[in-house]
Amino acid sequence: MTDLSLELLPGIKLKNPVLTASGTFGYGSEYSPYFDIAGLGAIVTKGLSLRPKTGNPGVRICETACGMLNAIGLENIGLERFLEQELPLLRQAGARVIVNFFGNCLEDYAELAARLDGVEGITALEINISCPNVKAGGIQFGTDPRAAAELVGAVRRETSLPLITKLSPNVTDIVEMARAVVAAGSDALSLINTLLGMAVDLRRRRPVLGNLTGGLSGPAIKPVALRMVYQVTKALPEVPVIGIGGIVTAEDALEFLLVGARAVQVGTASFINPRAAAEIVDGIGSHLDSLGCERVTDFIGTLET
Amino acid sequence: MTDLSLELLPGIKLKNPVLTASGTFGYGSEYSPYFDIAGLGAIVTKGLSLRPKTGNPGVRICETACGMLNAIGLENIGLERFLEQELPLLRQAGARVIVNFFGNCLEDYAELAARLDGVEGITALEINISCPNVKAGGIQFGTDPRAAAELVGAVRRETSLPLITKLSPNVTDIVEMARAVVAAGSDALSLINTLLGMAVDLRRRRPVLGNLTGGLSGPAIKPVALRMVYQVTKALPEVPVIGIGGIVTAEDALEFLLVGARAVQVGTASFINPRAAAEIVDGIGSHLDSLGCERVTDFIGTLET
Amino acid sequence: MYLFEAEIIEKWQLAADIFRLRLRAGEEFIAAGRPGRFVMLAPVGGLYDPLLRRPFGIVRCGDGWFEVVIKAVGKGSRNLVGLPAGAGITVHGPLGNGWPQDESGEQPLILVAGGIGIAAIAPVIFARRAESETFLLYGAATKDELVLLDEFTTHDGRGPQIEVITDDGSCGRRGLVTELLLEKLEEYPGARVFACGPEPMLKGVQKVLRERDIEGWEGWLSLENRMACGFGVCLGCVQKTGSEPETKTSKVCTEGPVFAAGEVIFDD
Amino acid sequence: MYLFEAEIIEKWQLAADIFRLRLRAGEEFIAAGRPGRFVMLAPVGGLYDPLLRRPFGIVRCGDGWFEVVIKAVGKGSRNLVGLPAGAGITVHGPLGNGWPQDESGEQPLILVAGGIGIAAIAPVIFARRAESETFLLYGAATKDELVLLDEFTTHDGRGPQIEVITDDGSCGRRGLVTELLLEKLEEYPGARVFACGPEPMLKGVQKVLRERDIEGWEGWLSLENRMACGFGVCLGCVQKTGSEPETKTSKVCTEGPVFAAGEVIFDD
Ligand SMILES: Cc1cc2nc3c(=O)[nH]c(=O)nc-3n(C[C@H](O)[C@H](O)[C@H](O)COP(=O)(O)OP(=O)(O)OC[C@H]3O[C@@H](n4cnc5c(N)ncnc54)[C@H](O)[C@@H]3O)c2cc1C
Ligand SMILES: Cc1cc2nc3c(=O)[nH]c(=O)nc-3n(C[C@H](O)[C@H](O)[C@H](O)COP(=O)(O)OP(=O)(O)OC[C@H]3O[C@@H](n4cnc5c(N)ncnc54)[C@H](O)[C@@H]3O)c2cc1C
Ligand SMILES: Cc1cc2nc3c(=O)[nH]c(=O)nc-3n(C[C@H](O)[C@H](O)[C@H](O)COP(=O)(O)O)c2cc1C
Ligand SMILES: Cc1cc2nc3c(=O)[nH]c(=O)nc-3n(C[C@H](O)[C@H](O)[C@H](O)COP(=O)(O)O)c2cc1C
Ligand code: FES
Ligand code: FES
Repeated sequence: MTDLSLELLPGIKLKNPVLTASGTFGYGSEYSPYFDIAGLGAIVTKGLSLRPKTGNPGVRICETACGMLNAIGLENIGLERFLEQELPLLRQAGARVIVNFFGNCLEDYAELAARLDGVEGITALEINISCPNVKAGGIQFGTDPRAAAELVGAVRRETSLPLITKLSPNVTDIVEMARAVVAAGSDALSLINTLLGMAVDLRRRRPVLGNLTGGLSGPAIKPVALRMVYQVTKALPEVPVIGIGGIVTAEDALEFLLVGARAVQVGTASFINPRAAAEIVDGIGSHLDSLGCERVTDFIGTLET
Repeated sequence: MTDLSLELLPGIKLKNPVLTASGTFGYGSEYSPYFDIAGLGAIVTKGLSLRPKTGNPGVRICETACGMLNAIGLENIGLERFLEQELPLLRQAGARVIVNFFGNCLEDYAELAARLDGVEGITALEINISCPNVKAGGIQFGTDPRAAAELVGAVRRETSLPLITKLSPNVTDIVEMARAVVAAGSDALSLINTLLGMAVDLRRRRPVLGNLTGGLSGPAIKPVALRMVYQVTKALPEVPVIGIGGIVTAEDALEFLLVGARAVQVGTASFINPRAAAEIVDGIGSHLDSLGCERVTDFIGTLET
Repeated sequence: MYLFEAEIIEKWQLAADIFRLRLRAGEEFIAAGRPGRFVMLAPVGGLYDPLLRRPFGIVRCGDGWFEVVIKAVGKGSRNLVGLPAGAGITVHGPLGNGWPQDESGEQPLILVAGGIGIAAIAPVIFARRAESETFLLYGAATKDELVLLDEFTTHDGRGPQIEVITDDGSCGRRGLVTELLLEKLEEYPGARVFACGPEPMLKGVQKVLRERDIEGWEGWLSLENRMACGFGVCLGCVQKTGSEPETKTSKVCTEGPVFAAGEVIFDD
Repeated sequence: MYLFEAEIIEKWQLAADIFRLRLRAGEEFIAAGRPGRFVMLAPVGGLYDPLLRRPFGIVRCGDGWFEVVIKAVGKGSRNLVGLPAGAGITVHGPLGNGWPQDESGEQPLILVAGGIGIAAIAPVIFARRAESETFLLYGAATKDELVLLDEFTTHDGRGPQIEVITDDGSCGRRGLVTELLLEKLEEYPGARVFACGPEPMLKGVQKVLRERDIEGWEGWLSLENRMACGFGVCLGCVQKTGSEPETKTSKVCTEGPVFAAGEVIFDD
């Protein structure tokens, strides 16, 4: 039996490299009827903001070719209810918890990080930088290396928890973004978040989504995600990278590990098959077994080029 | 009957807004057995370089979810054979010809533009800026607004033909790129070129493509393409934009027109259905007819937001 | 909640683009499939177009099977109805809350169905055939789109009283189903109302009920918002609910699809 | 070149993952479908996964139909063989050059097939049954993967002389088909050779022929490079050809799939 456990970061040992992607796994408990969520590497929660957020009005999701657009608008229950209601449930279920969070401005991010610091039962923070900075005219933190680094630095100062920065793929140079946030104190990276897309309702002559544009996820984006993970792990081999984007099967996950991801997150696939993440854990195990691979870590990054 | 004809640029009248995408329509004559290519708005030829180019070794194409990756490596017959062999055939077939071209450095681009200038039977030039500048350490012209503007400026000085710049989607800010090349003298824009992607052969533990990465095209990228066309036409309403990316049906083409594209190009779809472009012309006609639309130009850009 | 692969036992074409599929399922699934609940369906096969599951009401259950009635409107539904008998469909469900259960069975019940909304209404009819005073008000664009009508009445004549109305007058009266509802409520002012159909119809029903002005309204609407997951994790299906200024967003998949008519706040 | 929608008239399972599909086609298509040419197939339906057509050899033609033999290896082929009889497939073809035609029919012909490569070899057998001295050397991983064997000989006993070899010795000798070729060429040094199979086999055949050292080699290989378009426009299928230093890239779809064995330059 291949040993699937690994250290994502020094001292942070995971049972296996399969995580769930933020915004696609609720707060975890929704999946308990389908499998034991303690069996996953970790649960990354729905993006959390300081205060509850109602999200976008109008149509929020729409299918595209082998993908989907979402414009949920980061609806979430807010920090307090999360700590009171959801975190205890996750801990009770025995899950490792990574908290994904975001803000409207640097100060919000920093405050959240400070308030999550030291909370028991949180393994790491994942900072979603694909948000507009409301205080700076709506320019995205996630597409400007300077803004991103400043943000990550501010958060870094507020927390002793391991910090994972989730990168936006809507950039010219993903490696530049990666370098910037690592230099600012990010311990690890997850990529990719959704590609910015749009869909049109021809009959109504309107955008399908209430929000006009939305985030593209699912198998359609896997080639872009694989490429970016490859570029970043190649340029920054010492930085742990979590691969995300269009992972549906164990084979998909293995491809990300092969190009250098230390772990993966399963997103959209969990909507279609609630057991997807668990099946991917099993599938990785049996594939590596059949290769005679002793440890999953022996497989990671072994792409021949 | 809706009048499908339109002026793409002042003085450049097309029968209809349906063009073929460079690299997916050969030099046009390959499609003559399937339909009358003179019935299209224009044929955009396979990217042309000064000298013939053999392209990449190894596997060059690979299917991905609702898309494909290609790493053809811009194989082409070179300027001379094009002018001697292919252009006469296209003219004989009565097709309107837009020549797509590229180089390895600014000087190559400029020389090509100069040599194509004044050649009879060429309606416009489409400059593919998604190429590495070999003389400047391989940095892509197409992802740096300054480099792109310089390139377009140099080409502009060499030709009196209408100049269309084809933009790469692998950038943070497509509007910035659009502004830069328009300021440098581009008359129109086509977007998008392919997204940079990668595929992995899990069994062989190697990249599928000989070239490691390739360009993602097909329905998978349509949401990204629509979004970028929308952003650019919104920001630069006076600049004609040709929409490209995942167009398979007349409905797809109409969506691009709706968000503001003055014309569209059909790419990957022509591989699957050689008659795709012709069927899209017909489909646009009957859709607009059924809406009681007199001119296709009345439909363009009428998305309600 | 179950997640399983089901064989299409049989398939019937009910109208030009409406099909009934009978799917194999286990006892526990069927026991949980009460009227108004739904399933998320996708063909077996591992292809990614269509990508997401699609929601359909559980129309009828039997021994080892249940049925869905699917109108082919886009690629997901077209793909499902194109599968032959014998093919496999993966089923996720039963999901959602279902219609409120009528403990007594004594209050008159008016069922309002618009178009394929009949799929959500039908299971109530099958469950209530033994009881009295059920009225089905069924509207459709045209005669050919009225489906299942011959199954609502048992061989010995039990079943709802049915009134039909079509946009083109090809069957029943010409007009909208809300007209029938208004009339019926005059006759049975204390009746409960269940409605499912296109949003404009539901708005009409809500208006009629609002004007009736009875405490609690005694009306329920089954919504059909777009869904990505069907079990409460994507937040894609939310509906504005409550009453101003105390509004919130509710997940149609888990808090619905059936809502008290007074709770739903439609966009204008 | 035709582009049309064809019904699957009948479907046979030949091995665990190998199917024969008979497709309806018109006379002109059939007249053009000479041995070694191929078609690009995709299911009817407008879904985009799989996206591209897949190439398959024209195995046999009849009155109003032709047949393909498909081994399910990935999603494209799996999807096609999963279609039931009666379903539609869009056909683009016949494409490619086909095997060189034997004007006289008198020269001995050695056919070498590896695995599903038999699909490219079979039409030569069907076309040549009337003629003498055809030898089929057929290799496969295992007995169960040998297909079509019972069809190569007519009721009155005409057909090629067949020798079989398998990797595991489950049928015929244990070994590689190139061994059989070496032996047969000793017996018939002037024979022409047609081969189709996995790349390692084709390389082996090329080596054997190269060592034979006859002017012009008298051997042909049918290649199966990945294809996006099949008709010469994508440049995805190219193969290095010629001989160093005079090499070029050839499109397998239009200049092939059949190449003179000496022309093909395989990667090492
Ligand atoms: C709880 C629930 C129960 C349902 N029960 C049934 C049923 O029993 N039988 C049945 O035939 N249908 C039912 N529906 C509707 C059915 O799910 C949709 O028709 C189907 O998902 C459409 O998918 P598609 O891919 O075929 O269409 P698409 O290609 O996705 O869309 C086709 C057209 O319908 C529109 N559309 C798609 N989904 C929605 C939506 N949810 N709301 C408004 N417009 C939409 C699109 O804009 C487009 O114009 C139900 C829906 C829900 C939420
Ligand atoms: C001219 C021609 C004629 C052919 N005739 C037949 C035939 O008659 N019967 C038949 O069964 N097959 C034939 N093939 C092969 C057949 O086209 C492929 O098996 C099929 O396209 C694979 O598609 P897929 O989606 O099922 O597999 P994919 O999912 O695309 O691939 C499955 C596996 O096969 C590999 N692969 C896919 N395509 C190729 C390729 N072209 N070369 C090398 N490896 C590849 C992939 O790397 C992967 O490991 C022919 C191919 C060509 C070019
Ligand atoms: C409905 C939905 C909601 C999402 N919400 C968040 C979020 O709150 N925070 C975040 O960082 N990413 C969010 N994402 C992005 C995913 O975590 C993931 O990066 C993306 O979907 C790509 O992975 P996939 O292709 O496997 O879905 C969301 C994605 C979807 C589809
Ligand atoms: C095989 C292939 C070759 C291409 N070659 C070129 C090229 O030579 N020059 C160019 O500007 N674009 C080239 N493209 C990009 C297309 O013109 C088009 O921008 C892209 O494929 C997106 O459109 P689609 O999704 O409709 O295919 C090529 C695309 C493909 C698939
Ligand atoms: S459909 Fe996903 S939350 Fe309701
Ligand atoms: S397959 Fe496209 S050129 Fe040969």
